[in-house]
Amino acid sequence: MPTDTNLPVLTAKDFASDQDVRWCPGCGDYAILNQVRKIMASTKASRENTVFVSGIGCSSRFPYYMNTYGFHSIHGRAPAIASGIKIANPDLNVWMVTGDGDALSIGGNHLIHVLRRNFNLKILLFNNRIYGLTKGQYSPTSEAGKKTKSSPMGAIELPVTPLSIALASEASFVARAIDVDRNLGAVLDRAAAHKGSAFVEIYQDCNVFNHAAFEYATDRNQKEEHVLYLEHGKPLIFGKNRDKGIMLRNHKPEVVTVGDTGVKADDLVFHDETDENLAFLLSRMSHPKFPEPMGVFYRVEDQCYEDMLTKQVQDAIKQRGQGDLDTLFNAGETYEVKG
Amino acid sequence: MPTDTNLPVLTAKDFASDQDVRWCPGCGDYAILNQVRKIMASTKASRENTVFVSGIGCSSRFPYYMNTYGFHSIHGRAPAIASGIKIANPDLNVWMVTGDGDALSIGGNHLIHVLRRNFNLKILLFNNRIYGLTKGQYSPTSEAGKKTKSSPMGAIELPVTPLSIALASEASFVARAIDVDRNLGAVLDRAAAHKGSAFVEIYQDCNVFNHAAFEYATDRNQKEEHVLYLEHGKPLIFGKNRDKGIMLRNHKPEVVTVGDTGVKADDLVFHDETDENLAFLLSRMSHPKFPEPMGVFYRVEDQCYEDMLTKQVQDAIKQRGQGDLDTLFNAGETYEVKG
Amino acid sequence: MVSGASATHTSMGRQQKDVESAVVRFAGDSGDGMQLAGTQFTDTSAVFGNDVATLPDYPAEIRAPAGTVAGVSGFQINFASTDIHTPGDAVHALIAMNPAAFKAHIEDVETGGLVIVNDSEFDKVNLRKAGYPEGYNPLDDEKYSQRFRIIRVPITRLNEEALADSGLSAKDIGRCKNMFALGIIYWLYDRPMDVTTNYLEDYFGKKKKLPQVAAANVNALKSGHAFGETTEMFPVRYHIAKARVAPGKYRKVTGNEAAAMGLVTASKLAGKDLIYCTYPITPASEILHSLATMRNFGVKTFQAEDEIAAICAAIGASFAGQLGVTGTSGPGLCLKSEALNLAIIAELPLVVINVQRGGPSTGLPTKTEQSDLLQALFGRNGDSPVVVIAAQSPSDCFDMAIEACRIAITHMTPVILLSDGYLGNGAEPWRVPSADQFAKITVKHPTDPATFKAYDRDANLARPWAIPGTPGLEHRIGGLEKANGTGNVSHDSMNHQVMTDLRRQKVEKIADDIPAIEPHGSPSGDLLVLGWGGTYGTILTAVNRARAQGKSVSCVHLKYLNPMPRNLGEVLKRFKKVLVPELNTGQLRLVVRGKFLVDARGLNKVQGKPFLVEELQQAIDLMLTDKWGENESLTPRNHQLT
Amino acid sequence: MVSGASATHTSMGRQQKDVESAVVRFAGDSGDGMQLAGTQFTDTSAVFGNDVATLPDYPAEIRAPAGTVAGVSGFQINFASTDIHTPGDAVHALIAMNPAAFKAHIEDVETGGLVIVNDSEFDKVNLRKAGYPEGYNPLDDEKYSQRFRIIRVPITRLNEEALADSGLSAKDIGRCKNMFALGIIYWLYDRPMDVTTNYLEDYFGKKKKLPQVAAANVNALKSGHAFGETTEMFPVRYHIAKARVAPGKYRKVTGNEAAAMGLVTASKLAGKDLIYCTYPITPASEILHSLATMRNFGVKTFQAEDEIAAICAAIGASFAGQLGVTGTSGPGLCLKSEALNLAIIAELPLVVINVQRGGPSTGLPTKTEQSDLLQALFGRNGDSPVVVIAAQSPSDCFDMAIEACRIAITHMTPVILLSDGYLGNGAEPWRVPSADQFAKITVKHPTDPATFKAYDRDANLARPWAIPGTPGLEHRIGGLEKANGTGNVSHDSMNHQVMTDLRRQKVEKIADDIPAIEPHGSPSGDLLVLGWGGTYGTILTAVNRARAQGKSVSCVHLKYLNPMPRNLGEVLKRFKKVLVPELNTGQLRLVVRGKFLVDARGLNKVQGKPFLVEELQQAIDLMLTDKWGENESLTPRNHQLT
Ligand SMILES: Cc1ncc(C[n+]2csc(CCOP(=O)(O)OP(=O)(O)O)c2C)c(N)n1
Ligand SMILES: Cc1ncc(C[n+]2csc(CCOP(=O)(O)OP(=O)(O)O)c2C)c(N)n1
Ligand code: SF4
Ligand code: SF4
Ligand SMILES: [Mg+2]
Ligand SMILES: [Mg+2]
Repeated sequence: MPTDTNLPVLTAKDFASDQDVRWCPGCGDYAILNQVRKIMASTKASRENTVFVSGIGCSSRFPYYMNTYGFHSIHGRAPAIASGIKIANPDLNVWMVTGDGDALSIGGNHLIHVLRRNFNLKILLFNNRIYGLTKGQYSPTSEAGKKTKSSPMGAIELPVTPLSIALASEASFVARAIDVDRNLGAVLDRAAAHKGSAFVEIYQDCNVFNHAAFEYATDRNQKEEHVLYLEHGKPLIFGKNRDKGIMLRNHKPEVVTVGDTGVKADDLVFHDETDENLAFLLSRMSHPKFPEPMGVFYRVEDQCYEDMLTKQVQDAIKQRGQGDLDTLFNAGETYEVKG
Repeated sequence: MPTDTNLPVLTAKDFASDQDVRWCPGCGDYAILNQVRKIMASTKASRENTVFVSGIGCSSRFPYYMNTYGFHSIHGRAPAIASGIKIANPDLNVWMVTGDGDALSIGGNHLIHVLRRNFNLKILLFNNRIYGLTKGQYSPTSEAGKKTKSSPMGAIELPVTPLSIALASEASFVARAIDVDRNLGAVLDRAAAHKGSAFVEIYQDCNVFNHAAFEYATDRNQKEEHVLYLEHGKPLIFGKNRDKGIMLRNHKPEVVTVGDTGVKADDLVFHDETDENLAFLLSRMSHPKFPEPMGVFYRVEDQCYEDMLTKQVQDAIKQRGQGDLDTLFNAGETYEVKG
Repeated sequence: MVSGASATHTSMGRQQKDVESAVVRFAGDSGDGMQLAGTQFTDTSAVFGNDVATLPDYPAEIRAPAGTVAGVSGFQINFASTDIHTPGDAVHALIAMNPAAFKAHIEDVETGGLVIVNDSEFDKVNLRKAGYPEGYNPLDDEKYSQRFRIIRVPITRLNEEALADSGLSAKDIGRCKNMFALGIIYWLYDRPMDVTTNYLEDYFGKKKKLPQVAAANVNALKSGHAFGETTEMFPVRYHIAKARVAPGKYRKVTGNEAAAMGLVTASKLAGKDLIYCTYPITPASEILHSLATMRNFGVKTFQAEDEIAAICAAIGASFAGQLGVTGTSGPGLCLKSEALNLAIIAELPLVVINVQRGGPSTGLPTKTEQSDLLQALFGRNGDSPVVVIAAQSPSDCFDMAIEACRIAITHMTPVILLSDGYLGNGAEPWRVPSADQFAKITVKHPTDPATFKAYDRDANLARPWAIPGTPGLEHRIGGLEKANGTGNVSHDSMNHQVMTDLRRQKVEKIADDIPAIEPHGSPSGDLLVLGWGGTYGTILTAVNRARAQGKSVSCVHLKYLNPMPRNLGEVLKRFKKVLVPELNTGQLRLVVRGKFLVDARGLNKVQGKPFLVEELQQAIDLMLTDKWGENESLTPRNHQLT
Repeated sequence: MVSGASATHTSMGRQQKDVESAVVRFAGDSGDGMQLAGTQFTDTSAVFGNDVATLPDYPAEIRAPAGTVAGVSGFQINFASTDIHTPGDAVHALIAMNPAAFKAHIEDVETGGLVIVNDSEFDKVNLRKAGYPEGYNPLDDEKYSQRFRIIRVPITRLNEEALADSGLSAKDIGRCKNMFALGIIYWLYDRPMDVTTNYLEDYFGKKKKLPQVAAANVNALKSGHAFGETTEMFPVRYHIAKARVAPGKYRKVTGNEAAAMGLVTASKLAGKDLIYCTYPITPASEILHSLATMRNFGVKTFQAEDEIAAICAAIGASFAGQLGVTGTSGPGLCLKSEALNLAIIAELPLVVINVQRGGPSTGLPTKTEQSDLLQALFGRNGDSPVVVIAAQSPSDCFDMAIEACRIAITHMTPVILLSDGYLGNGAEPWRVPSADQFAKITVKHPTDPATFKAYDRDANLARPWAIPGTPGLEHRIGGLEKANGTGNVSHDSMNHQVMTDLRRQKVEKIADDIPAIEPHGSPSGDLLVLGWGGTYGTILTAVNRARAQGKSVSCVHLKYLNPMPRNLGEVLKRFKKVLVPELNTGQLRLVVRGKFLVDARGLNKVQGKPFLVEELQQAIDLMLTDKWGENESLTPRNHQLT
């Protein structure tokens, strides 16, 4: 991402726009906004070279609150807008903010394609498992059976797992964090550092229409039992006393107790950020049966669409020379008509 | 699927409509059409209760050639049309035919959602890795670097793997076959028997715009080395001499030689159709690095959307009685105005 | 505004004024429960026997920051002893729960109007949040105190005192202050309190199982009432007699509730399951919410992944033989356009409800507008005739929903029903019908293979609705041009001409199946006001007033926009001038001019609000007095047409 | 049709006729290479110095079954020594390579016209495939032999004999028979063969590295020519002199090629990279194919996952400061409508090319039509004014593509450029311009934070194009209504009115930046024929012929549909009557009537084909002689207007 060291170092505050923030009191979006502003500062992003793009939803109001360039587009289409921006100017530092409805309901297809194209683009999906802006209908990540305004007898769809979709879409960086969790900053930091499409799901509390949806993962009395922090090369251990772990029995994951009473740490699965199959397996582990992994599931270095496209332009110029209009006009079968 | 045994048994020919088939000479679609007609007969499908739905594309012309009800809809939207049909009449035997562009480019989002909703619906994706009807642009399944009319310098996207997407979309049945391959019939048979969304990718040769894209998997001299037929509970063995297999070394797949010189069959991975993580791993194995698995990757029994919805209607009636309009009109705060 | 103030008598040292109607507006923070206070006042007045019309007005954000102008939520009620058709222009009594509410609404209060402010909230902090300059308090500003009767009541404090020993938390006590305010207004307009007390006990007591909260709210309400009674602050008290509305059983409905009930009714009349496929969008979502609770009517709601999937599922449902309906708002209609064309060429019954909002693009999602008419008529590739009808009042959404289904089924065509945010969210009293008063919708499904042709035509030029499951009628339809008769794919030149003509004629022929129009007022005259949709009440009121003043004005309100009533052209010719008021920049106007070559002029407003009666009266006068000039259209801008 | 047959002299026992123009049509199976034969004949004639106009006509299916009528592919050329504007009505010489081709095209041949059939293919099997009754051969039917000069040539066999020792497979030899047929025609119309022989050697010899195939094709061509020369079958030979067209360098272009070159040219004139984002669709895909080969011009093509992503990417590209363009056809335009509205409210430059095809829905993908005009003008929610312009000939697509970009950039607005299948695939000679003859497109990007306001206005009412990367101009835009000036989100009522007006006025003001219209013919008179788009050539030809007969007819062809030229209304008033011919059911007609209240009548045709000159002449005569009657519109049906 482009930075200019001559510029005065910016603080998180410098990334706050002059618009007053309009989310409900207690909305998880506030915490994320603060973290992102911090990351902008800590990664020395420059305001003028940074663009925040979003779709429609409470979460998608995000760009208005960043003192950078911003585009609050239409529902579900942010990935396409962001793609156009990167194609037109690959140097820009583009962040996309979306919701579970915006990204996975109306926008699901664009998400797949922006990921497989691997634009150098940071994607933050605020997952509150509800349609917030439209006042509380169930979303593609709402639990089966969830009762909402639009599903008074309970939703009858299986929810999708954003991370599984991202992995199947060939994403080059896949991670998860929680709005109020300590490691959100670290995950965003990793995402910012990744060159390519970085997909980050963020559990976000919709205080008004889906309050406490993630209590199991945020409530200090139980979270340690329900959340597993991933560390590359380290065994999958969790629990307040770090005495629980994940093991594979004929390639199926299982929760086991570690320590003298149980199995050894070495028998556990060791996290490997480069293993897409492991990443998928981890993405399938969900509460209450399993602890839910947080952190970086998967990452791989790969070329970015915008760079390859620019390279084709350069190669074409190398091979055929700077395009000349007259040559173009005169190409093909031409003939003279004499006066 | 509804069948009526009093009816005279139908033959494949009985499922041919009066329209002459209009695909290019040598198109793989012909072989699939024949197999599907056979399956209709062998599964005792009834013409009047069967509906073929498609989007737009060469493949999507399919319904015109079946003597059943049919809907050749618009590009990418067949899953939604089919969903509406199943909701309106759960008893119908609905098959959807789509192409790699129709299903994964414009229609990708509908595919995800129709699968996660698990309608009792058979989905056949004819993957010829090209846009046929529009005369040869690259598609979401075209190999990276592929040169086509729209990518003269080579496509710069990573292709998506239809089966990975289907698995991430919570599909309850995921399989693959080849237009001219012997096991297409068997796979279609399994799909027909499955209650729920059955997703079948069919490698299909576009004789005109992408000829021989699947030669490695169809050419009798090499296919045995490049294709691995999946059998539930059996080890993953392939090769003309059945001397090659797939083993996992710290949960990464590897091609190994079996038999006295190599490892034992017991050390190989045994196929388990109920293991979604194994299915995903298999879906990632691709030519030339790996043999490409054919057959049923994954299946699970689960409730169908249309049944659950119908059940909600029945429950509502049980709980609140058959809806009565007058009660409805008089609900809420009413008041008399005297004359 | 209060109209027809008549007898004024004095009771216990207080003046009591009988008035014909009054307009009251509750305004406060989104959190202050103004919508509840407003609906309670409406219910009470309706049950009391007044005619009522309401206009809720809430911010776009889920919850804008407390205390800011953006966060202000308002609710206006017009209630009367005569019958009324609009929520009223100028406000007679404004209840402002904080400075922001005062700022946002004060300009709508009539001169001499009553402004009851919650004095407790007019402190430094709130004044700043409302964006007033440091040290300034509008309540001390003569500019206002001279124009209005401002009454400062420390509602927050009084409410706290009243509920001191309610056992509730300070927060919950604060939540009751809307009831305290409502109590004052109940006293001021001499309303009974039972409707509200019953509601509070039902909702909080029984439903939410919070008897304490119920008690506290009732207590707050009564305290407010007592306060009005005892304090000397209110020299005058108003009384609005029962209205002389047609006797019978009534209830309040919003347009969206009415539409939902209309759809269910139509499905029963046709003996079909209602399959409502949609994707949530403001202001149409409530139709989904209502229908989702009606499973026991055989209603199946399908919340699709987007608008395209929604309409496609509805099309699939119709193909499979049930009643496929989809609902949305403007941006969603854009997305449905391609599939709508599929339904047009497939000639399947389909109803598309479009609850219009401010555009273009995301625009003003919570504000009303009528600017999707041209999109509804023409927003598809190719020549793609579709039926377009529009509801003219909240309760009319019920009738028009039935009508949409009837036309779609009898004529095998998609029908777009236009509603708007004002109709959808606005409420009005509805004379409760009885289920048996509606005519059945006859559905024909062919079964005879010998005579079946998929694109055969009946007297309406409708093709047969042959449904999967019928032996021998297996056929294929799709988006490619169809061969006349068989419905097979055809690329034949002449066939395309024939089918294009047939599609057009089929829709035009529906004009034989809809009522001719009769101008309200006189059959002919100087000026015809031609309207459509949600402006009905305002136009009617303005025309009635003009006629009362002896002006030669009549009006026609179009419920059928394509096809239009057969006699419209002829009726237009009977008037010297035509005025087309629309909450857009002139969409019906263009079509009427183009179709009938009449020099129709437009009154056009896109301000997220309905017309004021006053604005229409001005327009009528300008047209009649030839002061209108050459302008093809004029727009009301603060009480002036420019 | 041949026109102006003049001197007839005899050379070596053969008649040689000098004619002004002739219409030739090649027809055969999709596999028979008729498109190649046609383009070769066109190139040869153009290079020879004739004016040419062509009309390719191929089946929708990739390859319909060989031998069937559905599989017939045709290519028509009109070539002349005068300048011509249409591919011609009636066919002078038809080359039918099989029975299906004969069946599909025979009715278009003028009486006395030449029909050269490939006799070898008229066997039982092919006759059946063509759908002729058993035992019937149309060549033996007097019905035809009396009307036409049918010449039976066993082309397949003669070709085989000629290439017997070419060393090619039977299949490959068969592939050469189109060249044999072409050879005959070259002889018949006295054309040089070098253009084609060069092409064959280049393409097969050099490019495909198949010298044998090249040689065989050349051989077939020459054998065909020799056959014409030697056999007695052709009593007459025709000669068409060079045309008196403006001297200079020419080439053939299709509308889609021209559009692609126009876009690249515009991007260079503006100093911007062209970012062309699209999703393949017939008949627009060739624009993508051409541009994809122009990477060395800095062109970036983006094949998106669908039309919505395509337009959104183009919008993103414009926001980021480059030239964002998207292209599609009707169904795709439906899908783009929501995002187009975003560009309208965001006020960003954007060009949308819509190559129209037969609708509604998937309709007739490979046939031409003009039926997306109303969608382009009105197909979005809310009041959403957009610029709409249209190309009138294949080469005009070049100019109008530049014009679209110029307007989009100078006025900060989306522009829809309408083309159609006939223009996109049709070819015409194009006088090769020189790059330096075009005016630069000035682009302004603000840089001064002190004075910057995102929704400020310049003299054009255009807002500043501030692009990411500019320090201090950081701002946010989006689809919600913008506050005038700052561009922040605003829900203010009056602001919405102001912004709606500004968006409309901005587009209306563009009328100051486009040329006024001048009728072709006389400034006033009895009849004005008002057209737009691809019907230009036909209308012009018909009007010229009518005027030649002394009729008081003129025509105006609109290239700007929104805004329209300032003086259009005034020009319309100068004529007693107005006729609007359109390949739709009357879309421009409705708008013109609505805007100008003129009683315009329509000639409307939706038969997947352009108008015939003859059809327009009939319409003109009916209008002039008052035989037209009250009909608002008439349609040509087999040589009759009804
Ligand atoms: C085309 C279109 N369809 C529907 C809507 C209505 N809408 C706005 S946001 C939204 C969903 C919001 O949910 P999510 O993406 O999860 O964001 P959240 O509000 O929960 O942060 C919907 C359905 C719209 N604005 N545009
Ligand atoms: C809305 C819309 N966009 C684009 C098209 C053009 N189109 C038709 S089929 C197709 C892709 C076909 O590819 P695929 O789905 O793989 O089917 P195939 O022809 O290869 O069997 C496209 C782009 C269309 N018909 N409609
Ligand atoms: S509705 Fe939910 S997500 Fe939206 S702002 Fe309020 S709390 Fe946040
Ligand atoms: S283009 Fe390809 S896919 Fe389409 S019909 Fe021909 S061979 Fe089959
Ligand atoms: Mg959400
Ligand atoms: Mg394909």
